[in-house]
Amino acid sequence: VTIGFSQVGDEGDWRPAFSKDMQDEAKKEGIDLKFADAQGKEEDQLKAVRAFIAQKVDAIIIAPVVTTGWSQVLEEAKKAGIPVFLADRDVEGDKSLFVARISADFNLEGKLAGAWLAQASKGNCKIVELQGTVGSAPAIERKKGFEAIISQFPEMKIIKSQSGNFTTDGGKKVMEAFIKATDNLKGVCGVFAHNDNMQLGAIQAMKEAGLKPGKDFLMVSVDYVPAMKEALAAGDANASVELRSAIGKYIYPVVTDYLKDKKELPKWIVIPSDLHASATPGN
Amino acid sequence: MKHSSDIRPHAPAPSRLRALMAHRAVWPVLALALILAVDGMISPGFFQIRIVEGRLFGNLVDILYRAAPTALVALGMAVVIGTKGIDLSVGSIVAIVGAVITWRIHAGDPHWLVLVIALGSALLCGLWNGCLVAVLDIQPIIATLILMTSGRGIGLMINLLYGGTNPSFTSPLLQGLSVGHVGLIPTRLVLFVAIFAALWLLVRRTAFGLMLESVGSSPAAANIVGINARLIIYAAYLISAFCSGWAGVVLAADTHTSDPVSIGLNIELDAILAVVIGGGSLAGGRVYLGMTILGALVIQALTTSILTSGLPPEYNLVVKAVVVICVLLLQSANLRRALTHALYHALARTKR
Amino acid sequence: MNEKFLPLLATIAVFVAIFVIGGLLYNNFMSTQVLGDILADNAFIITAAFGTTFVILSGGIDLSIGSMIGFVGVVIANLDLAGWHPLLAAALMLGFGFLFGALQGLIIDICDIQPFIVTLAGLFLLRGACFMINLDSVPIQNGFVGWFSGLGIPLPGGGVLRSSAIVMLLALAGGIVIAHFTRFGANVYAIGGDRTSATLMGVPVRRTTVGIYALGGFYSALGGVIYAFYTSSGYPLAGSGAELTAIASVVLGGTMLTGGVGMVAGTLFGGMILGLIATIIIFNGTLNGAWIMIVSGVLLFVFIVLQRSLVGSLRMRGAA
Amino acid sequence: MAQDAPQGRRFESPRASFDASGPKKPGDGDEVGGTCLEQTIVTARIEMLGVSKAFPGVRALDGVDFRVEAGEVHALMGENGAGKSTLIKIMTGAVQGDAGEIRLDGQTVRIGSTGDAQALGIGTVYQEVNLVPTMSVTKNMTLLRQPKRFGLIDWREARRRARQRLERLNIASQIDVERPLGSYSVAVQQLVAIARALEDDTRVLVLDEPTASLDANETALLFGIVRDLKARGIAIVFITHFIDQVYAIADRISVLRNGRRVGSAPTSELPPLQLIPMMLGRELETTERRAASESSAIHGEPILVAEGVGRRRVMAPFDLTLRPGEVVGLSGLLGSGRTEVAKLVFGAIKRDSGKLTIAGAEVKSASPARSLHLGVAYCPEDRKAEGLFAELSVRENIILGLQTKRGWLRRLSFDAQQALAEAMIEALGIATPDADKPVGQLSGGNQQKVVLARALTSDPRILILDEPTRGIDVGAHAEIVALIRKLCAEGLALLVASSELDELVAVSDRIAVLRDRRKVGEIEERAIDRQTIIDTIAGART
Ligand SMILES: Nc1ncnc2c1ncn2[C@@H]1O[C@H](COP(=O)(O)OP(=O)(O)OP(=O)(O)O)[C@@H](O)[C@H]1O
Ligand SMILES: Nc1ncnc2c1ncn2[C@@H]1O[C@H](COP(=O)(O)OP(=O)(O)OP(=O)(O)O)[C@@H](O)[C@H]1O
Ligand SMILES: [Mg+2]
Ligand SMILES: [Mg+2]
Repeated sequence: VTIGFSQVGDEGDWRPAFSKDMQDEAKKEGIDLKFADAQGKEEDQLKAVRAFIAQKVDAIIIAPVVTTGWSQVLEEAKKAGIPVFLADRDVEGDKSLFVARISADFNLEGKLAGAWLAQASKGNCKIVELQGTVGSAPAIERKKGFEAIISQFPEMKIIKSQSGNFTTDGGKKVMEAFIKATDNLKGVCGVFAHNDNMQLGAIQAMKEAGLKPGKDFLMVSVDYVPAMKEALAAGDANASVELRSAIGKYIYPVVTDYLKDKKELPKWIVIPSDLHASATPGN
Repeated sequence: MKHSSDIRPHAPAPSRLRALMAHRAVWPVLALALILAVDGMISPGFFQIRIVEGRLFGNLVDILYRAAPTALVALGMAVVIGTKGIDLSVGSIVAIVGAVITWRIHAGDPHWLVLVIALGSALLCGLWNGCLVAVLDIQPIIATLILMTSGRGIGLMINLLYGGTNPSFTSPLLQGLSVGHVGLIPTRLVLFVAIFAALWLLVRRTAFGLMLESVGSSPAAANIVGINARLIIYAAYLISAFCSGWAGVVLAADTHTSDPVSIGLNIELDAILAVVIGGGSLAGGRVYLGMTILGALVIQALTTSILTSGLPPEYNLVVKAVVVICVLLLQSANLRRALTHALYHALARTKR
Repeated sequence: MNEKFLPLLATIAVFVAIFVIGGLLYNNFMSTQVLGDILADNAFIITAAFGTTFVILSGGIDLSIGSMIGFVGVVIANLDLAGWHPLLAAALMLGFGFLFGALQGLIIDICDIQPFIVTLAGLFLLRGACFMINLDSVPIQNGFVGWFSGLGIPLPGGGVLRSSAIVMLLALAGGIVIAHFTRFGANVYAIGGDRTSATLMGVPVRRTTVGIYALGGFYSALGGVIYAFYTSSGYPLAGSGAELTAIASVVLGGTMLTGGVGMVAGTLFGGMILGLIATIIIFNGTLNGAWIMIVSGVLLFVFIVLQRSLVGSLRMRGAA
Repeated sequence: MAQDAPQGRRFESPRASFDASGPKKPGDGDEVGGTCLEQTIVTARIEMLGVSKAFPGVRALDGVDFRVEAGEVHALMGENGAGKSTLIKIMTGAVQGDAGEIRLDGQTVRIGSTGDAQALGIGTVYQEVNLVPTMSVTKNMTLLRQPKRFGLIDWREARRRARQRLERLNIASQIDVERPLGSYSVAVQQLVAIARALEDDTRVLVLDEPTASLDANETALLFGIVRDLKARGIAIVFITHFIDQVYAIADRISVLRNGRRVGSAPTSELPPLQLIPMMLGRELETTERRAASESSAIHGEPILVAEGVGRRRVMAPFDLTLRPGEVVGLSGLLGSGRTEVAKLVFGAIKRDSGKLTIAGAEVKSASPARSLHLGVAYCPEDRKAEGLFAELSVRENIILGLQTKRGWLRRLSFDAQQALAEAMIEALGIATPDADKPVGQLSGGNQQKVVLARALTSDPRILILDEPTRGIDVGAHAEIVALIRKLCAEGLALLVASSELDELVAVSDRIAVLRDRRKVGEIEERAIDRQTIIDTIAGART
């Protein structure tokens, strides 16, 4: 079978790992994968899907850059009789245009992080937040999820929040500024970063300022990339919500099965995202 | 047909010259002062400088510290712009250098060698750009756009050479160059001053600067005079590449990871802005190194103050845009003249 | 044979060549469907690039178009939430684009600040405005948009000439008329060719400059409208980086960044060439992100060199 | 042109102080300008009253009155930097004056832009060719006045009009109106500019050194046209440094000096011997054409030998030798290839045939850089495009020649630069407030002097000058001729391309004559005179 897969891009650690896994799994399963990387651009992704249709692939998997703007092209896919599946992000509008969404849940990730922080800080914590790229879906969703939880706790609030563009470098710069602005994070008890790269940057910045992340500050973020595993082991960070990157093995079977017997599937097949925490510090 | 606006003071040459110099510097300085003043108001402790972990620590230090890479790139950019060119590929060069460093360290080369290789690879990029512009004479924006688009890809490829996505490294030497400090002073500042001094000597104490400016002013005429315009342009792109390369070393060692997609993102825009705020003209013909640094400081001061201000991130760009516009309007002598001009005509009309 | 057409011919030749090569490499490539898709998918950038062509012809540059595209979309979508009819919103934004461009032009001319910088500020400003209006991407519910973006003239061989492409072609026609058959157009070429001379010849430089950037703003706003309708949504990050693509299209189309030389029609094919590059890469389908960046850079290089050498050889023949 | 011309061009003074020239410094007495202002009997076609203009460090104009009657050719004379161009730029809206008033047919008019001027029927040809090189000849000629059909430009009609205009100067045959203007020589561009200025509704025609790069035939042609425009009652302002041309065409002369009008009189009442002192503020003794005795300075082996040097489609292969102390002239009509010969010898155009030997060493691949180091210097014809670095200061422009020769490592100290610049400014009498003025702001003639100065600073053994005295005033011209001879006496070899026969006759030991981009003959020392040259060019003799 020939499957077209339109990926968002290469940013951070998680995406490339995800792309790589999809390509490797495809080889294993003997699938002819047409891989298209949209460089984070919506328009490139639309081009890709159109091209897949023109190529008459058997199925299309999309990891949408953005949730809107799909109806038109999905219509075309439907006309061409090509089933469409979604990986991670959801799309707005008519759900009948795609077969199923197989993904984790950004919002849930935010919630998990929030919940962990609430529990670790006994519901009393001043938080600084490192947001992802402004306007990007994960940033928006994780923020919403996180806030949904901490809003339950009157003593928990975000006192500073800036965008670190999902990058180590960005996270470090922002944290440096926060450290100055809050006079060495006085009164701050937790740091929530929308991804591990930023958190790792933040950790560097804090160490360079002579602070002890993971000991004096609760550090929670999302992705659970290898570098973060080390940080957790070293006790520099406290918790990271795993966003599985090796999910080819979840996705392809669903697609291939569907191609065999066009059986209706649940619209959303959730890939569990679980939280990994180092021993929570005594406080 | 009387225009008070067109009359300018008659002053003997030297003092007028000095006035001119002053004139060029005064607006960026004013802008910088204003920005800092605002910071001082919104966050009280803004100016305090302490000694933490044996080095100077505080917002003002941060501004210098963070401005260093941008300023470096901007210096190279100023030289290229002096030749009527422009170099969009600086960000990609930073990415490539970062990737090369990480790669070679993983390959176990001695770290001084890694540094050499990294700068070497940057110079290669410079050779490429120079070749496109000087030899194939492709228009600079497009010529450097080519490396801009592919450079980060090359970085990613290098990462993939040995598996890891965004691999990290540890290197006392390189990290020392970036986040280390000699005495109380951050090393990167010391090195920056060294590079600036070298570049300044090259541009102002040899005839290179003059030839550069003549090429930027009129390539045809430069050729007739017997200047090898090609060579000069080549040199300009090499210098730019070297500066970006060094910035790459600093930035990569800063987070000691190779993240080609995002490292030094949009640094070319900040660099160009710095040059222009420093009074450089994209039409070429002049190189102001010192002023360029001033420009870089203005930009970094702005960025730092946005970060410390606690403003929600969705406002960053608007604030940046507004401030930049204001600075430029401040600088524009024409605006002032045009205003007086308009005023004059308004009055004239009312008289009739 | 008039020399000034050579770059255009070269560009077209290159385009055809790639199209054929692609056809030989991949099946289903050389089809009206792919052609139609390329036209439709790149319509918004190419339309914006028409405006950029004027700006570049006058020796200037416009970096604000990417943000303009995003901004227009965001506003239309959010006005849709507020119950406006999309056409009304679109008209409003076209007006806005025109005025915003004019403002940029005014600043450039009065304060004589370099276009690169003024429009760079414009880029920041408009993108920032997108974020301030609404961080989420908003779908346009109004049925009209869906209907409109569905429109199209079927081509022989399964392809469709979509509404977006049609709008673009109309914009092109308009651009050609303005550039080559109005005094304004002639003045643009004059200013681009030699600003001081133009002034001495009596060209109203200020009015023209303002007009040029207004036109640029208008065209990029039109690009934004096309994009918003074609994705029937407004996305605050839409069109980021479009400015460079547009500039590349213009230059590939044979227009000199030094000003005074070039044609609007060339931009169409310049843009299509870039579209082809993307499509070929997707048809290949084995490249990961890294390779995509490298390959598109290399191809850009190859086509520029190809285009120039073609022009060169044609000139030779012409001279001989 | 004007055979009867008085020998205005042949004046020379071995040493003259330039205190008089140079721009007026502030602080000098400010007595009212326009000393001999005539009573207005008939209203003038155009009249400027008390016009003043100051540029940084320079008072370009100081209360100048200037009036031109309808149907009069009014010559505006003055040294380089006297303020001529500035005056007419104010008249035509290109520059805004600080004070003063303009009256057109009696009415006070406000000319805020060149557009206004054209609307008022003032046609202008500025000193530097000011057309757009990238645009076709047609586009240049019809800009802002394109004929329209159904609201759109009708290019066929436009082309027709362009050709028709060029016909009047009967050069339509040499010009393809679709080609970009820039692909034609300065001379051709100059003619196109003139043709453009000749609108039907023109009331005033301003010509700022239109003949600077024309040769006899074109000049004669131009004068023909000027005469019938005059007959049609058009007022014509004519700026030139060719004394004989003034007497050939002008009815009236006004003289500017240091931004003031020092006098104004009918041509008949102002013979050259009064005019020149009036312009320069000093006398100028005559000398005869360089005597054979001086030529004895020519000695020894040829320092430059070109054998069959040429390039396809640019210049047919030619031979040329040049001996130390010798001045070889290049003569020919416009487009004959003088510039090409010069550029081929210098290496600015790559030759594709022939052998070039300089100082005994064969030059395999000639290039400007190479030539420079072999001691060859070149002063280009097209100063705007190939000569000047407009943004750079006078000092930098001057020293670049020497600096390049020294190489980038051995930078001239600032003091050395200043000294060198001052010396040249002094020697060539460049009118500038100081050496740091951007050269683009100098007057045309002074710019030309700067380019010359640069060529001299690299102390060459061979000097190639293409139209060296374009737009240079009589006094300076004499200075330069004197300088050239002095250098020759010291053994410099000189190659001069010029469209000015008198100049060639005055300085040359030998003259190579070109026609249609091939060398058609060489005239030996004794045979040199206007007629021989003209005949050879015409092909009567070889
Ligand atoms: N744009 C300018 N900026 C500053 N100074 C200027 C400018 N234009 C002219 N000047 C000065 O004004 C004076 C008069 O210049 P102008 O061009 O009128 O002389 P001119 O009589 O035309 O000389 P020429 O015969 O060489 O053309 C010169 O000293 C020149 O340096
Ligand atoms: N057809 C052309 N294409 C490109 N450049 C040209 C062309 N004709 C002339 N030129 C350029 O114009 C300049 C003058 O060349 P031209 O043919 O007029 O020789 P010339 O005899 O020196 O004429 P002039 O009397 O103008 O000096 C040279 O630089 C030449 O290269
Ligand atoms: Mg003049
Ligand atoms: Mg010539």
